[in-house]
Order: sequence, then structure tokens, then C-alpha cells
Amino acid sequence: MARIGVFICHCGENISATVDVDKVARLAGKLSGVAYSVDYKYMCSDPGQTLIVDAIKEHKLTGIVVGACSPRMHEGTFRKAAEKAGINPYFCEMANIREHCSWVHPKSDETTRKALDIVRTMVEKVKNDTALYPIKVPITKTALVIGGGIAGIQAALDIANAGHQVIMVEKSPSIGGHMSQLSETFPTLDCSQCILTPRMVEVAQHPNITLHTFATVEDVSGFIGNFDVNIRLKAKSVDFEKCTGCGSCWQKCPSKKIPDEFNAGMSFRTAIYTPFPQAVPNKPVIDRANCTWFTKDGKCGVCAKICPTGAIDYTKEDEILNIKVGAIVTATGFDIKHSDFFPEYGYGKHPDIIDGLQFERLASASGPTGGEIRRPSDGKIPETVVFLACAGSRDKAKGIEYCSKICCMYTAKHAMLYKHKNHHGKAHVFYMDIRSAGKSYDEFVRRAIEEDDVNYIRGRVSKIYEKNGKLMVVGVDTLLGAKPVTIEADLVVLATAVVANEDAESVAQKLHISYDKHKFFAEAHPKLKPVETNTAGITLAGACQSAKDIPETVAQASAAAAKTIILFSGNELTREPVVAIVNRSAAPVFTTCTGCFLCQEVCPYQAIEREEIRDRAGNLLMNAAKVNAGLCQGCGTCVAMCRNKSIDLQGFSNQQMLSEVMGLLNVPFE
Amino acid sequence: MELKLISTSDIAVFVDGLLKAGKVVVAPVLKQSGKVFFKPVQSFSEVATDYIQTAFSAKEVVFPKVEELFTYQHNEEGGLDIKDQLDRIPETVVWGLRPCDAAGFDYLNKFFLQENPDVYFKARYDKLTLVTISCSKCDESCFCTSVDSHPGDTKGSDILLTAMEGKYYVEVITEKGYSLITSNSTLFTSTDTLSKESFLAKPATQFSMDEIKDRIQNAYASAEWKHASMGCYSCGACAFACPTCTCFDIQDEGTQDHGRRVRCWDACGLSQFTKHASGHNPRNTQTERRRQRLMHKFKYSVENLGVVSCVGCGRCIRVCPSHLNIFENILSVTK
Amino acid sequence: MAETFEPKIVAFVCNWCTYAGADLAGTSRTKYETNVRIIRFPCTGRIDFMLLIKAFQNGADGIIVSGCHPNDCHYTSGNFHARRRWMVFKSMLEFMGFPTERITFSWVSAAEGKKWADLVNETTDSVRALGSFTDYKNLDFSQFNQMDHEAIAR
Amino acid sequence: MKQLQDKAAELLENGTVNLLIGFSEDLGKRPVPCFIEKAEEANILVFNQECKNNLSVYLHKKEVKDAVKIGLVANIATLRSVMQLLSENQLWSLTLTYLTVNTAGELVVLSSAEELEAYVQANFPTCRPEDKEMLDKLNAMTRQERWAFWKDQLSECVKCYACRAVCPMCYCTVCTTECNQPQWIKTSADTSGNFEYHTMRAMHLGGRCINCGECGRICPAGIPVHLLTAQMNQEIEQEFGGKTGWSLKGGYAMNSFKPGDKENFIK
Repeated sequence: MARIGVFICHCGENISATVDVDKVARLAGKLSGVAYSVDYKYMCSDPGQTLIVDAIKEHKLTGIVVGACSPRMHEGTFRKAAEKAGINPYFCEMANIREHCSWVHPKSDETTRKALDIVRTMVEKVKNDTALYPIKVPITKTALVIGGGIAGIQAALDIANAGHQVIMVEKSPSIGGHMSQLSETFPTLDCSQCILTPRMVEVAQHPNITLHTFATVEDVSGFIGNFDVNIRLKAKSVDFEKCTGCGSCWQKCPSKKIPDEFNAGMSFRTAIYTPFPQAVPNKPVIDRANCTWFTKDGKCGVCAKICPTGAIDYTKEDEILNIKVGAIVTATGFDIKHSDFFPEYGYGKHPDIIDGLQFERLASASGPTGGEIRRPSDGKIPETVVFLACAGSRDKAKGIEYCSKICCMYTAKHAMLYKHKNHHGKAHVFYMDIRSAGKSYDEFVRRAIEEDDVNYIRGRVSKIYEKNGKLMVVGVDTLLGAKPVTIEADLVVLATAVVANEDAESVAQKLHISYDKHKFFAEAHPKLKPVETNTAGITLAGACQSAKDIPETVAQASAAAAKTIILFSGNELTREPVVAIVNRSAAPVFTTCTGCFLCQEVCPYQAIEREEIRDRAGNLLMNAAKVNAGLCQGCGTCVAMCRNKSIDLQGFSNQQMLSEVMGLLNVPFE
Repeated sequence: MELKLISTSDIAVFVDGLLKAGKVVVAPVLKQSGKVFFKPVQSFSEVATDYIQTAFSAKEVVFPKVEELFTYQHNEEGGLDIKDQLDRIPETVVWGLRPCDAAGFDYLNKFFLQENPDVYFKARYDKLTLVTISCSKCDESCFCTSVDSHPGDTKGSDILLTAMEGKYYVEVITEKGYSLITSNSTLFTSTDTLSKESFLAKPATQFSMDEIKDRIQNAYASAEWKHASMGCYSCGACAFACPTCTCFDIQDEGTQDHGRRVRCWDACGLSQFTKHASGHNPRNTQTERRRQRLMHKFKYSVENLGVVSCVGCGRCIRVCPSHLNIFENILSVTK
Repeated sequence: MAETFEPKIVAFVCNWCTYAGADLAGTSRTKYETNVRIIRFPCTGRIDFMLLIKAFQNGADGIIVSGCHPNDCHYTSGNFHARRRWMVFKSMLEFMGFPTERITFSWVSAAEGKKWADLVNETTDSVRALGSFTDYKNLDFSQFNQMDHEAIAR
Repeated sequence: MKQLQDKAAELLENGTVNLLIGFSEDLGKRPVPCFIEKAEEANILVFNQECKNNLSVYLHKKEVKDAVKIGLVANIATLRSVMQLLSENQLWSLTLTYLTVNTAGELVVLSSAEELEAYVQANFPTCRPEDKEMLDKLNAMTRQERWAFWKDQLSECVKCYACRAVCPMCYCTVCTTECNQPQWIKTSADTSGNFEYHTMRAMHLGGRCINCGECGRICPAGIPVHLLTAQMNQEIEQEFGGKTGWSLKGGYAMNSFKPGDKENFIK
């Protein structure tokens, strides 16, 4: 039989000014199941808490209701007091008679009656409370970082420097990502590779980091602290143990006409290749799709003949590596739309209409032109360059409503780089708005306009066509009375939209994380959990979530690392026991769950698993849902979904909620 | 027993007179679903006359589908105030039930009043008069003649009416019946001759109870039960439509402080009926549950109360979603 | 003395938005009608439609159901699921002839203390105008209990 | 008919099927569900327009499950309910063969879920006209008239749970009506308890019901309970799209959402 204590707080005069606290305490004492009832000036004060602790012991109370402020304020305080007195803290409930009653109503009998109703409702809840214990989840203190761009590099280094093991998976043959392709970076114009390369090397040499390049995530199961991941190690066809990275192989490789991804297709590479001179690891792999040995059935074999260490192995096959990790940082990066996306700009057919990444390579000292800006068609130095901001971005008709965020800045940078290298050249920028919010960003754009004489035209370009060897850029200048403008250009650079990676959707599905309609990965909360995903233990870093520049990416990567390090700070993860639970009972019933699994889809956290119930001989008797307490966050959406109440939510159980409703409406005596 | 006549045109006067005298009259009423139900009526004009059988039996008048046994209320002194409704039960006449239903009342009487009388049933039954009308029509589900009854049977009735051309035979069987007549004596004329046979329906006889009573002794182990129950969906339609099924469940509705205790119909065919708190269910399959229902009707009630508790009304056959047939089943398991 | 009818209104609210919004109304000392009683749920997704029926059955005259605005759900999608459920539940009740104007669905965020107070006031006013919800309470008798009561009344 | 009987006998004979669920005729020539285990008994099978029972309900029955390899003589509504059941991960322990007669009057044998899906999609039933008529009639009523209608209808409900028992989608081993910790649904069959039960039933079936109409057809009190679920389905289909029993992949409207779902009723 329940023995409940009711403690009514005056909160100084905050409650007692409008509620007759004495009457509430007196009448609450007469409710069935209430063994003790008292009012006091400040329940949350030390003497107030002592009063509660003493009363629990003296009156052998089984549960308490504190009629005071909002549970969002002091629930923790009073639950600790209850625990101190030796009862399970979840037998303490708060009746919110301050925020929801005394503060919002005038002094009256009605206000007092309402306070009593609130108390009675919570008394009914406490009667149906059950002892709950924090949930402990063991943690594997190894993190998986997916993606070796600057986001992944930063996150991996932070986690590794905190003393934890990191496994990094990168799908291309080298880490470095898009940042390694950039020439200079805004707003300081320092060389991208100069600041990135040391970080790449640090990753390769860090004792706590295991690097798998040319590898992808095959599948992920498990949950926070306990993920089970299969990694596909694509066959490199080169034994890295033996390879010294001397480079003889790719120098002699006869397949030389493969568009070079690193140079954004503006030069060629060989079938056996390292993507760029500073690659980490700086050892080649064979691109089997373009290697004659594989496409023409064993013909060629030059690299194997030439390799001084015998590292070439054509027989290598993909391997699956199983790893156990406790947390995953998703840093899979982004892609950009290419010029072929734009019919109005010639479908990418004209070689001198290029995208931003191609311009980066033209401007880069390590690029195909050695840093001289020459047009791809004839290698001439362009005299007039037109830059188009918002190519695709903020364009509903193109299906991309969002702002790609980095284009305003890199367009200014491109224009400046061009002007710095060609003082007499003309640079024009067509733009919609200039979005340069960021430290020293607007100053940077002003510098382009004011110091480097870049001509900014506010307006859009409707079409580009070729005439007499020139590119006719037809636009409008909205600031000069919407006059049409046509500029004869030698080179056009489109600041194309930042989009999600082609395989983003399949990556999200493997990780069981959600993604938005543009296939960017979704954060758990747009404001308060911008780094976490809905799947506990999986965090986001960088442009896989949305378009970001380098400092933002690095900051988020460090945040993701911090979340991971927090998770790894204990040996077990302790979680609030307010989680859903699927009932289980003895044979022959086992559970009332019918295994329809319609609940699985409503769970935002993939916390509902399938359990097979078998007899002793191993025959499958039934399938039933099972909640993984490590993943469940306690929203209870599954509970309301479950037709026959097989799932319940601890702390907000069916019995508790219904008792509250019944207790609230059935007034025992007036 | 007294034998009288009443003209068909006076029937309405008689019934309306009962209403005027403050009695509650429960009679068959045709509803928009096309089914006929027993309902309290305000005038004879509401009463249905053309029907073979009502959807449910009249047992509800003495054994409501929900009987509020009492209400309780926690009081400020820490005790409980308990109130029942027994003193509020009105004088009631059930009009127009069939002889099979009336025979059902005979069984209900034995069930509720033999040994430990049920006060709720008794309170209602004491204030009840049954005016039965013999059957002039029947259908293929009717089998009263197989269970020791017939379409003009007086068993359980207070008054039995049998329709002839332009008038009714009135057989006054009990004291209760007599007092109903006396209050309206001018409507009735006396007669000595009773020959109602030609006005009665002739339902097919499926078996003889004498044989079945013997043969059912060994039916428990019959392999035919499985076949007889395979089609059963495990609902309670047959039991709830049955004039003699008396299973009930007692529940408290409300909170610890305030609420009511009710007695609700229950059915042995429902899968949870015998389920234990442990999860064990002694009658776990529908085979066992259907066997229980039929064996109770034809064997156990004979042993316990001395009567067969099937009156052959055929409702269970009519309502069964999968058309299970009680007399076919009884024949097959006693083969 | 003729008493004016004071409706009983039960509010089913989520912990993160509307409950906090009601807390804010409190800390801002925004005054509103006393008729509402709040029941706290972790999320609108947790609110079982059966609880609404139970509340009406046990004497509620009006009901408020409120949670986070779309995209604000603490659990991402609980309110989206709830919204579908409410829509279907409401049309179901309408089909059964239930006076659905007695149920107010709303989004009240943690910052909308004022909106909460207004919501309570508006709902109280409208339910007060509708009067006591006797339709449902009167169903509590089967016809033969009803018959007893009517007979006594005569 | 002969074709059906022969095929059934063949399936039982060669062991494809251990138990065949179909229809035979009772003494009054009404079709009744029958259960055939031996090939020589297959000659009692009938199949015609009057075979209305949704036999897929029996697939939840223990005695049927024990037979594992089941043949089902089914009308289109029954096949559609099997589709819905498969999408809800039921029937996993059974190997099913379906026998049906198409609109041309030919016997069709379906021996896999994929064949079933193709057949059901090709022969998908529309809302039954008599239901549509009743729904339109009820929807045209005022709120008060509808309340009066259902109040009168539901006052006759005795909670025999026949509507639940004949429904293939009501396969819960323990129904919410039987939960007593807490007691969600009153056991009382008074009108308020009946409202509670039928609202719950309709809510649980909305978006899952396959409109076979069996619950309304068999109600001993003649309550058109099938209209509740038919209305729900109509509403859900209109608002959220998707058809029940259409795809093996399911697509239950009530466990999914779209950010742009209707919310004009929310303040």
C-alpha cells in the first residue's frame, strides 16, 4: 500500500500569496494513499530538504509529491533528496503549483482548488511510479572518422590527441579532400596546401590514428558506444608494405589519357597513380577501370615489370575489415554542380566556361598551368574574365533553394587572384547579393572591389554564347535601371552550387542517420544539437551537413571531436531511464507484442530492434520488438503508436498517464 | 391455469393500459438495421409484430448487459459510501417474447435463484411479468422441438398468447399473469376450449433429447470437436444472443476514490475467459472453448440444475459469423 | 444564486515546448483563466488518443492538445506523427458526430508564454459558451439502467 | 467448381498444402468456411459470390498455423488482406498457396507473395458502392444527426467482439480491450464503453483496414461498424495517399509523415 508524502512549498510568498497552502496541505493529507502532508516556507532550502528526508524516514513514505515550482526547475533537487532518504528517486514527482497556478491566477478559492487538483493528479501518478535505475551502456573507446578532408582530419587529430584510438576511412587514394585542391584561401590568401599538408602528415604519423584510404563503409550496425562496422578496403593492386613511393610505375604507365580528378579534369593522369605530389599516403594505386591489364585481359603489365620492390599485385581483391567503434564522425564532404548542369551557359560544352574548382586548379602553383591563369581552349591568358556568383544556388527552378554560402567569398578571391596575376586584365562579377558575413570577410570583398578594381555587377546572366572567338555574356545590371549588359569575355567562371555527394543518400542509409531533401545529413536539432545526428553516437563535421567554409568546418569538426571525447570520458555511458520498453513475460505468452514492427518506422532513433523468441530446441516461436535502451531517447511516439500497448514508456507509462487523467477529473470530495 | 380470449384489436388497448398503469413495457421494436430488439416502449404503436425472433433474447431485462451493482465514494473521514439501485427497479412487463425465450427464463431462474439467490436478479425478476406469444412462423435455425419444447410451450411464461384469426388465445399461467389480466378484465372473455395446434409453426426436429442425454456422456473425448470448432472465430456473439448464457465479469470502474462496480456479460468462447494471471490458459484452444459451451448446455447444466440449458431458439446459428450450427455439432459429437 | 458554468479543461502538453511555455507564462506573471489543468508528456508523439476519450468520459468539458511547432520537436519528428494522428482522430470523431470544437490543437513554443495564456483564455471562453459536455456523460447507462432511472423520475 | 476441387485435391495430394481453407455448403445451402486436410474431401469445395467470409482471419489460428503449408481459397478482399498482413510481418511461419477465381471465371493459383502482389494490384477492388452511399449519406448529415445515429446504433452493441474476431487485421494476441493494467477500455457494454471501443477499433484500423466489410456484415446487432473504418480509410487515402493491402512493402500512413501535412486545424 502506498504511503505518500505531500510537501507544499510556500516559495516565500510566491505560492502562499494566492494559494491557501495550509488548506492544500490539509486536504491533500486526506487523499487516499497519502500518509503525511505538510507545508513549509522554502522546500528547496536546506532545512526544507532535510524536512523531506526526515519525513520519508519517520513516516516510512514510499513516494513523495512536492507541490512547488516547475519540475524543470527543481525536480533534480527533490529527487536527490528522496534518494538520500533511501527511496528510489523516481518515486518523487513535482506538482507545479507555482508557474502553472499561483503566479498566473489571483488569490481565490478557485486557485486553491486548482492547486489541490494539481497535487492530487501527481499523487495519482506517484502511486503508479516504479523504481527506475540509470541505464549503463559500455563504450568501445575507438572512433571511426568517415572522410579524410579537412573536417575528418581535424576531428581525427582532436580525438587522437585526447588519447583515443581513431580509425579514418577515406574513399579516394589520398586524404586531403577538396581543401587540397584549393589554391589560396580567403580572407588571408594563404596557400591552402601549405596549411593543410602538415595536418595530413600528422594524421599519417599519429600513433592513435589508423588510416584506411581507398576504402568505404560497407555497413554499420549496433548503437552508441557499440557500433559494429564493416569497411571495404578496395583492392589497391599495390602492396603498401613493399612500395617505397618511388614513382617509377606511374612514370612508365602507358595509359596516360585519364582525366585527372585532382585537377578537376583539366589534365590527365595515368592508370596507376598518386592523386597529387603531396598525397598521403604517397603511394600509388591502380585505377582498374582504366588499366589495360584489367580492361584488356592481362595485356601490359609494365608497372609490375618496372617496380623495383615487386609491390604490384594484380590479384589483390577487395577486403572487408570488421571494426568495433564507440562513436562515428561523419565528414564525407560535398560536391559541386558542374557546368554541364546549365543549359543557358552552354551545357558545359565550351571549354572556357569553367567552374570554381577548375579555376582553383588554374590558379594553383601545383595545377596544370603551374599557377598561370590560362584558358583551357587555347592556353592563352584571358584578358577579360567574367565570374558568375550563384550559379544554381538560390534558384528554385534548379531545385536548389539554399545559398551555397562559400561562393561570394571565393568569387572575390578568384577575381583578386586573377587581377594579381594579370594587372591589365578585366574582371567582372555578376552577383545577386554579396553575403560576406564572417570575420574579415566583408573587408576582403571590399578590397577586391576597391583595391583590385573588380567590376561588380548586380544582376544575373541569362545566357552565354560564342561569337568570333569571344564568349558573349548577356546579363542585366539591375542597379543601373535594369539595363541589359553584354560582356565579351575570354573566360567565364561559374560559382556553381555546393551539393551533397552523389553517394550521400546511401551513406546516410548505412549509418541510419536522416538527411534533408537535398541529401545533406540532418542534425539532431537545428539549433541546439547542430553536431549530433538522430542516431546517438554519430556526429557530423563539415559540408556533409550543409555548405560550409574552412573555419566553420574546422570548428564543427572540433565540436564533433569534443562530443566524441565526452562520450569516451567514462567507461560506461549513463543514461536517464526514461526509455521505452516492450513487455516480456513468462512462456507461453513471452510478450504481447505481435511483431508487426509498425513502431520501427516512427522511432527517430532506430532504437527498436527485432528479437527472435525461440524455444529450447531453437525453433522460432515469434518475432517481437525490443527497445535498445542505449539508443532510445524517451519520446514515446512508439507507445502511442502501439495498438495493444505492448510498448510502454518508463516514467510516463500508460498506467501513470491514465491515472493522472482519472485522478484529475474524479474529485473525491468537495 | 385460466383460458381466455382477447380480440386482436384490443391488444393495443391492453398494452397501453399497462403503460398507463405505470408499468414499464419492454417489447420487440424494429430498428433501422432491420433487426428487432427488445426495447422499453411508450405506446403499442412502437411494437413490432412481424418477426420470427428478436436479435437478442429478453434476458437483458433481468440480467442487463451492464448491471451497476453499486457506486462507491471515498469520504472525508477516510471511509467509503456505498449505494445500490435495488430499490429503484420498476414493475416491468416483457411483451411478445417467444416460448423458447420464456423457457430460457425458467433456466435463468434456476441458475440465479437456486442455492444462493442473486439479489440483483431477484429484485428484477420479482417485478417482472412475461407475456409470451406463440410462434406462427419459424426458420431453418429453429429447433425448439428437439430440446423438449415447442412453439406453443408455456414453460417460463406468465401469460401465453396464441394468435388466431381476429383473436388471441390467452393462457394465464401464473399469479403474476392473473393480476395483469384482472386489472384490465373487461378486455378478456372466458373460453374452455383450447386448440392452438393449427396456428403454430412446425420447426424441424433435429434430434431427440432423450437420446442425446445418454450419448453426450461420452462426447467429451470426441474427435469431432476440432472439426466442430475449426470455423469458430472466437467471438462472443452466440453467448450474448443466447437466452440462457449467464457468464459475467465483475469490474470496478473509476478510481480508488470514486466509481462503480458493474457486472458485465462475458462469454466462455472468448480467448481470455479462462486465462490465468500466470499466462496459463486451461482452455487454450477454440476446440476446448466450444466444447465447454456445448457441453455446458447439454450435459453440465443437466447435472447441476436438472435442465438442458438450450432452448432451441436458434439465435447462435443466426448470429454466427462463420455459420456454425449448434445442432449439427451436437449430432456430430454424439455420433 | 445562479452559478455560471465553469468548464473543466484538460491540457495535454509536451514537456519541451508547451509545458515550458506555460512555465514562461508563470514567470512572466501573465494572468489567465483558472479552468485549465495541465498533464505533462515528454512529447506530443506520446499522447495517446485514448487519453482524450478518457478525459471526456470522466467529465472534461474541453481539451487542449499542444506541443512544439513543426521542426522544433525535441525528438525531431514526434509532433509530425502527432499531427497526423490528431488529424485522423479529429475527422474520426467528427464522423461519429462528436463535437470536436471542444478539442483545441495548438503549437505553443517555450517562448510563447503569452500565446499559452491567450490559448487558455480563448478555449475557456469558447467551451464556457458551449456549456457542460453532457453528451458523453449521459452515455454512461445501458438502456435498462436508463429505464430504471426514467421510471423513478416518472 | 470442378477445376477448383481438382486443383485443391492435387495440392493436398502432392504435399504442397497440408490444410486447405475454403468454403463448403451447410444444410441450408449457405456457404460456410471449411477446412480440408485430405485430397478426397476436396469435392465439398464451393466458390461463388455468396462466399463472403474473409478466410484470412483463420491464418492467425493456432490449429491452422500448426499445419504450416496452407492453401487458401480466397476472394479478392481476402487476398488484399493477406497482402496487408504480409506487409505487417505476420504469416512468416506459413507457406501459402492461394486459389481464386478471376473476373473471367477462371481458376487462378498464386504460389508466391510476388504473384499475389501482382494479382491483387491488377484486380484491386474499389470502395464498395453500398458503403460509399452510406458514407455520403452520413457525411451529409449534421453533426448532431450523426451523433444521434451512432448513439442509437452503438447502444445496441453488446461487446461480443465479433467485429474484432472476423477482422484479419485484429491479430493482437491481447487486445487493448483486454488490457487491465491500466484498464483502457471499460468492459461495460454501455453506450459510453461502446463508443470508446469502436473509436479505438477504428483508430487502430485506419490505414490498415482493407474494406472487406465483414465486421459490419456479421454484427449481430446490425451495427454498420465497417463504415467507421471505411471512412477513416477514405480520409487517410485522401490526405496522405497510399492504399492498404496494395504493396508488400506496406506504407502505413499512420507511422509516417510529411513535413507539409495538413495542419489548418491547429492553432
